[in-house]
Amino acid sequence: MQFAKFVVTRVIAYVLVIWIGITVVFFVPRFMPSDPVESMLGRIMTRGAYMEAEQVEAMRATLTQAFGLEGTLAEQYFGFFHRTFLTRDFGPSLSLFPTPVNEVVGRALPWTLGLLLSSTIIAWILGNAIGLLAGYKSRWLSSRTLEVIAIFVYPIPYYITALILIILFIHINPIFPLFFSIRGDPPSLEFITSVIYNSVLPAASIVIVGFGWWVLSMKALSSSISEEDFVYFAKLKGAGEGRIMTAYVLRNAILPQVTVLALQIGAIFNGALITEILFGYPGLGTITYNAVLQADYNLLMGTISISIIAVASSTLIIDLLYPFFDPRIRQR
Amino acid sequence: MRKGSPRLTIGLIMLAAFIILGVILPFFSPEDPRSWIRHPRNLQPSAEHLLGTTNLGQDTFWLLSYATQNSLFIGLFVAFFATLIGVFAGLGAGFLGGIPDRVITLLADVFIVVPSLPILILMSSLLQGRASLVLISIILILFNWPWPARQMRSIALSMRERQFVNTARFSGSSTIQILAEEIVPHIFSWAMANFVNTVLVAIATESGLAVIGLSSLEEATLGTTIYWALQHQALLGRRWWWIGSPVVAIILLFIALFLISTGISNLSAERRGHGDA
Amino acid sequence: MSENLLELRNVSKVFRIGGLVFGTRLVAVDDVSLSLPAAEPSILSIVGESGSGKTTLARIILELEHPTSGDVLIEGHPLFEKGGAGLKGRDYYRAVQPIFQNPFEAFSARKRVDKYLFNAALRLKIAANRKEAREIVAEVLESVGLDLSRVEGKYANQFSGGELQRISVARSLIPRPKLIVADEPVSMIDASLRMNIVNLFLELKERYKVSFVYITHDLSTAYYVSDYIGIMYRGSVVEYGPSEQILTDSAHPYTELLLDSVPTVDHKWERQVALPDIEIKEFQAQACKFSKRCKYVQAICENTIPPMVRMSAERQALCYKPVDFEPDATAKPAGANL
Amino acid sequence: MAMLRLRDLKCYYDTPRGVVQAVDGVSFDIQPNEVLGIAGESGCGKSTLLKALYDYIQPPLQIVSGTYEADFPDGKGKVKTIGPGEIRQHWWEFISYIPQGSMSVLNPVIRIESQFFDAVPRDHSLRAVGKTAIRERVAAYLKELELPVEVLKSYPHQLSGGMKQRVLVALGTFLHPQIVLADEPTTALDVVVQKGILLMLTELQQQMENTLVVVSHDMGVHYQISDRLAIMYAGKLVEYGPTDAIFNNPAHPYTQMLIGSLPRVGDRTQRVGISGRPPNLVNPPAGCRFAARCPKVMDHCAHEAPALLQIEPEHFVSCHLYGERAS
Amino acid sequence: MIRKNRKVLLSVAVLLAVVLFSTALVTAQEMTEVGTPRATTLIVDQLDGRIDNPTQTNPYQAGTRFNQGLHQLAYSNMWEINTATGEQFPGLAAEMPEALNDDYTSFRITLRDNLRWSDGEPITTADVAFTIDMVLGTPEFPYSGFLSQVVDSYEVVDDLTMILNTKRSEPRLGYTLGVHIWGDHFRPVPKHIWENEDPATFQNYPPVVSGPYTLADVDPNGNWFLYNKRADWENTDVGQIFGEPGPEHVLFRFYGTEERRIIAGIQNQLDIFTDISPEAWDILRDANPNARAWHENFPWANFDDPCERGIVFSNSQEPWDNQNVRWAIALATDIKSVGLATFAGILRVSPLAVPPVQVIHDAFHKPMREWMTEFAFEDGYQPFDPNYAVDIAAILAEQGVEGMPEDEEALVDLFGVGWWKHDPDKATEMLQAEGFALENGAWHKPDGSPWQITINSPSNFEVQSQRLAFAVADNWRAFGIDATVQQMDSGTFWSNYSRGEFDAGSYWPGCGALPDSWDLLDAFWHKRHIVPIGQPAPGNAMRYDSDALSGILDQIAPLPSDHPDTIPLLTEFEKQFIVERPWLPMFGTSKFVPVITTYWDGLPTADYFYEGPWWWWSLFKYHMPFIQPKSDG
Repeated sequence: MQFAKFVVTRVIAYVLVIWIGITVVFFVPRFMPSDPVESMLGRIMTRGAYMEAEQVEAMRATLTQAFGLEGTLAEQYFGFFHRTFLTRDFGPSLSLFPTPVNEVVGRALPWTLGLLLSSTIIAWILGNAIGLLAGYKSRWLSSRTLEVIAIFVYPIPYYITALILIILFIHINPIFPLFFSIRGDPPSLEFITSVIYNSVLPAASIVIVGFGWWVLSMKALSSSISEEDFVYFAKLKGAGEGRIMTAYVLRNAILPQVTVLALQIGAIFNGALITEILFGYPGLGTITYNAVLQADYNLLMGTISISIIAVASSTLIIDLLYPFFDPRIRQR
Repeated sequence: MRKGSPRLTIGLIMLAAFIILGVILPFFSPEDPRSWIRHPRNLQPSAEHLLGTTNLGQDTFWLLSYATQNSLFIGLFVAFFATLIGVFAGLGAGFLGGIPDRVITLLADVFIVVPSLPILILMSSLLQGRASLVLISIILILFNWPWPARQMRSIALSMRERQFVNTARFSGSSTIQILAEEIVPHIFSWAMANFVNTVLVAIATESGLAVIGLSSLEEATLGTTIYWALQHQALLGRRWWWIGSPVVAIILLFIALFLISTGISNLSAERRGHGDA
Repeated sequence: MSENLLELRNVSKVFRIGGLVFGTRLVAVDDVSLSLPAAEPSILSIVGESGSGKTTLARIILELEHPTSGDVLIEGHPLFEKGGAGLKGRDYYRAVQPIFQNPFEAFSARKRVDKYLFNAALRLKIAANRKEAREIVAEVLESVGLDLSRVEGKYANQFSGGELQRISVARSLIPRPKLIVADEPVSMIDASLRMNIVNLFLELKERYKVSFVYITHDLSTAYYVSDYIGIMYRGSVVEYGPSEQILTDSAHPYTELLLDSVPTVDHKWERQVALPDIEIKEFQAQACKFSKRCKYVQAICENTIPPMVRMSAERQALCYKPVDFEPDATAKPAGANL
Repeated sequence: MAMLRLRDLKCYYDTPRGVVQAVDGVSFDIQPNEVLGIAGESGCGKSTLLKALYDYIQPPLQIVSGTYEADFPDGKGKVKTIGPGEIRQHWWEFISYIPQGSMSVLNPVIRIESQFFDAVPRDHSLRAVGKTAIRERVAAYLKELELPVEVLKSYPHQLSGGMKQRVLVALGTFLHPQIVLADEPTTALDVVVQKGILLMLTELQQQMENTLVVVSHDMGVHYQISDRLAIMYAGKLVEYGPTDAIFNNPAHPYTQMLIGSLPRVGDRTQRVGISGRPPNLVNPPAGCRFAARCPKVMDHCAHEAPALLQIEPEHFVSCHLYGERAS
Repeated sequence: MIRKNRKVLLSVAVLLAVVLFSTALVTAQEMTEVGTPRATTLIVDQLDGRIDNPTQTNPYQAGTRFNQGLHQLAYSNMWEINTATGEQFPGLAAEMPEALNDDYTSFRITLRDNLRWSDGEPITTADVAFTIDMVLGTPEFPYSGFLSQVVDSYEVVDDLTMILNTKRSEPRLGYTLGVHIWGDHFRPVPKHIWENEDPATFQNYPPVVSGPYTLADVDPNGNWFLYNKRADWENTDVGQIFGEPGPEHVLFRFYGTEERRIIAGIQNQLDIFTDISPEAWDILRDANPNARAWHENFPWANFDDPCERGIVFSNSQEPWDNQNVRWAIALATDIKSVGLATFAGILRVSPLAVPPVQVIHDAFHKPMREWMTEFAFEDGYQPFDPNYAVDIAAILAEQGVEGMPEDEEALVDLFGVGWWKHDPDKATEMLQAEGFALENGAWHKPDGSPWQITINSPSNFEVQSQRLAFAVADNWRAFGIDATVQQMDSGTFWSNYSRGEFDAGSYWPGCGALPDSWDLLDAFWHKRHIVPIGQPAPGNAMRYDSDALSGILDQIAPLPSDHPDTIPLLTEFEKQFIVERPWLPMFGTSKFVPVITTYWDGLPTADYFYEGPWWWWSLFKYHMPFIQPKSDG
């Protein structure tokens, strides 16, 4: 009963968030001073191709038309929404014309999602596990040590970790590949191992920084839950330490962590973006960055819309899954 | 729990060092450390140049001091306004309810869900590279107020039900007086912790933006210092004092702020009486 | 002006629980009409188990909750009438004051307790200046057996529950209210100390001519202090009248059950258990809400909602038993009071 | 022969503010097949005493001195004497615990059923027969207690406070322990529910012929169910004896005041509560700990601690009033 | 506990496995990651970074990228350039275009015999004609507009000969339809493939090409592009002119940020670099003994990049419309400190409107040195400082730089003919004469407002211009002008330029690879291109309106490159340019384009100069026959 209402309001909020987000994203670049046509012309001309004035004009007209930047802003806006949600087509990329944005984004999205998903889950599990130990077994030397490590690791910005990893494992001790190259075709073992091999460092830089937060928050949660009456009573019941830690402390402490995970997705995505740029990882981050540098409206719209939809959707999914973790919401 | 105060003390001492470095020392700087080729390039640290010089002939120590100033400015500016706006928006949403609540909550959700970095990249570009520190800060405020707002809203909702608010009301206190005397003392330490955390986030985001070359690169911030060092291959060139000093400064600053943040929340937990059996 | 200090007119409060689609209505307070005469200061106890709606009723009287229908009148001034000339703001706070269940909740942990007392004196314009306020505060504290010098400058956690509750009582006395609504004021306090607070009510009633609405689930203290008792069950006042009569000659089977359950030290219990069923069903029943547990139950109780039966000028009960299960004898509708 | 013997037991908490002498030299015996009530206001050490009885001594709580032993039938017809550290090996089958605050002692996110399993000791014979068998046994037991079997599949939030407390009673008696400790089992419950649960407890006690120890601050509850009553004040046992004897002839001024303050329906005579507050247990007064609040206080009460004296058969009191008389 | 320890053990084991596995990969590295033998694969740095549309190889679509090897190896052009000699030569064409009339509107074009497409079909004039028709008939192509301005009609004579009629006089048709810098957009495509496709949407992957290499494989993520040598290399222009290309495979690869490229070089995973910073070169040089820059010793860099760098003024706006202000600011600039800050002094100065690349330096800079030294203002002040080369060499020597030549001639060859004096006093005098005022160390404009200059600079896509902007701003601030640098992404940077919406900027309107750079000078400076500020300019974005300069350009326009008057007239242009000072060229661009010689011989250097080191130009394919696998000895 409650759940139906919860789902409905959550989905409405989801749609509104995406709509507002995408609207903002549509208008911001339209007010950008850089003009994709000029950008393209500039690129052609700096390469030294000489053109007469009329020739430049002719080329400019051709480009404007080809990029579909005609019509009023409102027409472009409605056209964009129509395309995005009815035909799910973001049009051609401007800087990669006529390659469709869908193709470019489609190629990058799995990489970003994969990186984000795996590193987020690893960081979350690792951080919560250590945090649980640190909170429940706060007298142990090992759990205290891990907590201190987390405190020092937590504030290190993503890019610094990324750079340190590059220096350590690519330069000084070249264990991981310098060159992002994937071998084999998608289902093969070769493909999978090469994806893992190539993704270890970017993922590690996100995990290293990400898990610190989970350690600290989980530690706080589990140490306060350890003081709850039901944990005390579980001890009186003679339940084993492992059982108390998992079924009593963890099961309760994990709930807020799930909620926070949903909220943090956006922030983790930001980190992944910088990591991608630094590691030359073929995800949305680098594409977005290139699109901004080349004033590629369509591609920008594509990557950012997809980012917003992806982040909002993962948030929605976590929120909708939440009741399965928490019986109090499920059954009320 | 008792470790709360040493944490806070260490954090405050560290922060004080940064404030001396970033707020007081720049006034004594013998030069504008941003200008190039003032000194021989790539000197090792010495009595004259405490942290050596950069490949651009700048004194790294004074550069660091300027950078700390700007980074602290960004952090404090963003944290102050984000916390302020967040607290008021959240309290407003929680106490007013109805339409204002829905609007504020929705806006907060939008800014939490929409990934900020693409928008920041876009805005930096929108501002024609004229992304001054103030403008970057304003954008950061935009993306950082929803966190305190969300939290404040739920605090406000629970506060609304707290009996001592009713006691105050029946003692003739007006809404403003209730806000000031009953609510604010309860959220103060929380808001402080949030403030400190936001300082951290703001500095990190600005420097992240700087590292990919999208901040205000003529200004010296910890991030742009790293950017220039990277551009000049200080990393592979092992000019550690150049690349290292801003990185170490960021980490230490973060640890200082983190210690203060957790110290404050521990301390307030202790004050609330969670300290005893 | 008005002969009733407090009057509840057909007060109902409906909460929605659950969602938009499948949500249910919960009638927390179901058409309650009561009155407390103004002539003499008196203590009215509202007795019921948890979920009976007694706290909601108290919150409505305190304007902390808006009734779904009906109105509350203080000395004839309606509180909730739209656009009416009811008691508002300071006038209301001067007339009605609360005492809450948990004294540690009633005072902020981050504010000195005496501030509340001084604020009440100054902000409700009882005292013109700080000096006067000091006198007033000292007096009310003295009247609850405390000394201002021992209270001043301290925070809530520096007092015991009993002491703090007495400060809470003292605070409510500052504006010299006509009515104090005390919501379970002793339930958080050790049994051995409860009597101190309860006795205080009796004393203050005389000394300050103040009336009390005393919300409790404890029949024994209710009987000890009250002039009138209302018994609530699942949102309805099932029996109402002078406390003596109600407890010595209860009309409603539920009152009987309550009385029987008090762990007295007079006689030992008979071994019988009658525990309540799932609550929601009873709230929604189109029948006597107590019929499932009533040992006198008859067919009529299970298919009609019983009316309010008046046994005497001051006594009424929501039950067919006093009229021998004759629906015809109950022509007089509920709620038409004096 | 008493089945549980306490001799001069001292249990202190070691806290940053000092050592809290929560249970300070308590001696008494608990007999088989009876209901023992422990009364006293909050902070008098009755919950700590219960912890000690349950052999749940964890830092910062520690047994400072005294002895505590119990007779444990080992199942082969022999009786073994066990003490602290051994009693906990036989939780739930020998001694069980019904906690106070049923609202918060159940884990909100797992089913009642699983919480039942956790209380079956790992070496208990039931474990060997498997979960399904345990589940059936539990269901059968609930039926016996006239509780709906569905509660096993429920989560705590789906049950009313009374139902939760009844589940806890079922949990505490499921393995038919020799001793059942109930810590304020009915606080925060309504009178009707309270009565139901108390009657359920005593009925079970009579069926199983074991010993039920009930801690409560409500003398009315003790009057209704206990056979024997221990009155505690500030970590000390001040009076101990058969319930009827105590109610008929309360010896200690504190007991007298506790009983005297009880309101009775139908009696509106003035009742006086006990004023003042109990002493700080970090630094308790040297003499009688009740001296500061005692209406019959004498000069030497303040610096001379009274001993526990027998004033009538099985009725003990710790008060100088009687010390003098006896001497 | 045990269970937990087991988990720890397991994760350690997994980690170890990953480490071992990856070390194994690294050590087993006699193959490249793309599966070709390392010894026969030339690995080239990918200039444009990652290519997000790797399979879009249709050469006429707007978003197609070329610098990942496509035009370097796969597409041949009609006419190419030799940057060593400064001459054009025929590529696909057999001869340079032969003008059939005096108006230069009709030309005979002949193709080399025995050229074949990579699928074995012969390349004929039918393909060229088809390409012209196809481009003209596809208005979606940006190049379509350009070509339609050029081609009037054509006539196919036979398989190897055709007549091309142009719409207007084209004395430099080799420039128009061939390469004179970087590459050219006119790339003939195979008719037999394209005639069945819609050219506007045709992906053209994998492309059938005319060049000596075929595109064999691409990374779907655009990180690498593998090219294989054609078995029939004899049927390509490269094969016919220079013989068999050396490398079996050429791999264009994107490594990411500069530090990763350097690490790649250190690990011998990259043979040819495009453009790195001098600091990066220092590191590479120290870490890999086989690393070789253009010069074996100082200054290492190649100075022959075809565009020089400097500061551009928005000349139609005050105060830049004042010639004396422009001169004053030149004299306020300390070129040595700018050079040191920009690229540690590893730069060749240029006071002229054409870059100091070797052939142009010989044709203009050095011959004009004496004239410049003598050049004086009306008041007799001589602004030129011919001693720059000697002075900067002394400074560098003081900083410990070794291996510099001793004599002045060689130093001038290296560091340039000289630049304008750093004379703040003269600058102050000139500005004050124009009504500017120096108050409290800060300059104010004649209207009393503080003089603020904003210098637009590329963000990080052009390092030298970026650093130059900062260095100049620093210099001007020291002089008392409130100068700031505004970094911009390329889109913003160029559209601001084109719209004239800038104050000053680190742009580069001074390009040329051949002595005859009329076409570029005309585009940059002829007044007929001027449009109002706010509108995108087709040329002359500085909006510099000079009758004198435009007049000289008009005189050169009808003359072909080899006409005897061309060079003297261009020299005349340069002199007038110095007088008017419309922009402030400073340095030829230094390119650090090192190579790693671990696997290869014959990579071009200053000592082995058969072509410039422009791996991202279409002329790269002509390097191939010179580059050979290192012999085992």
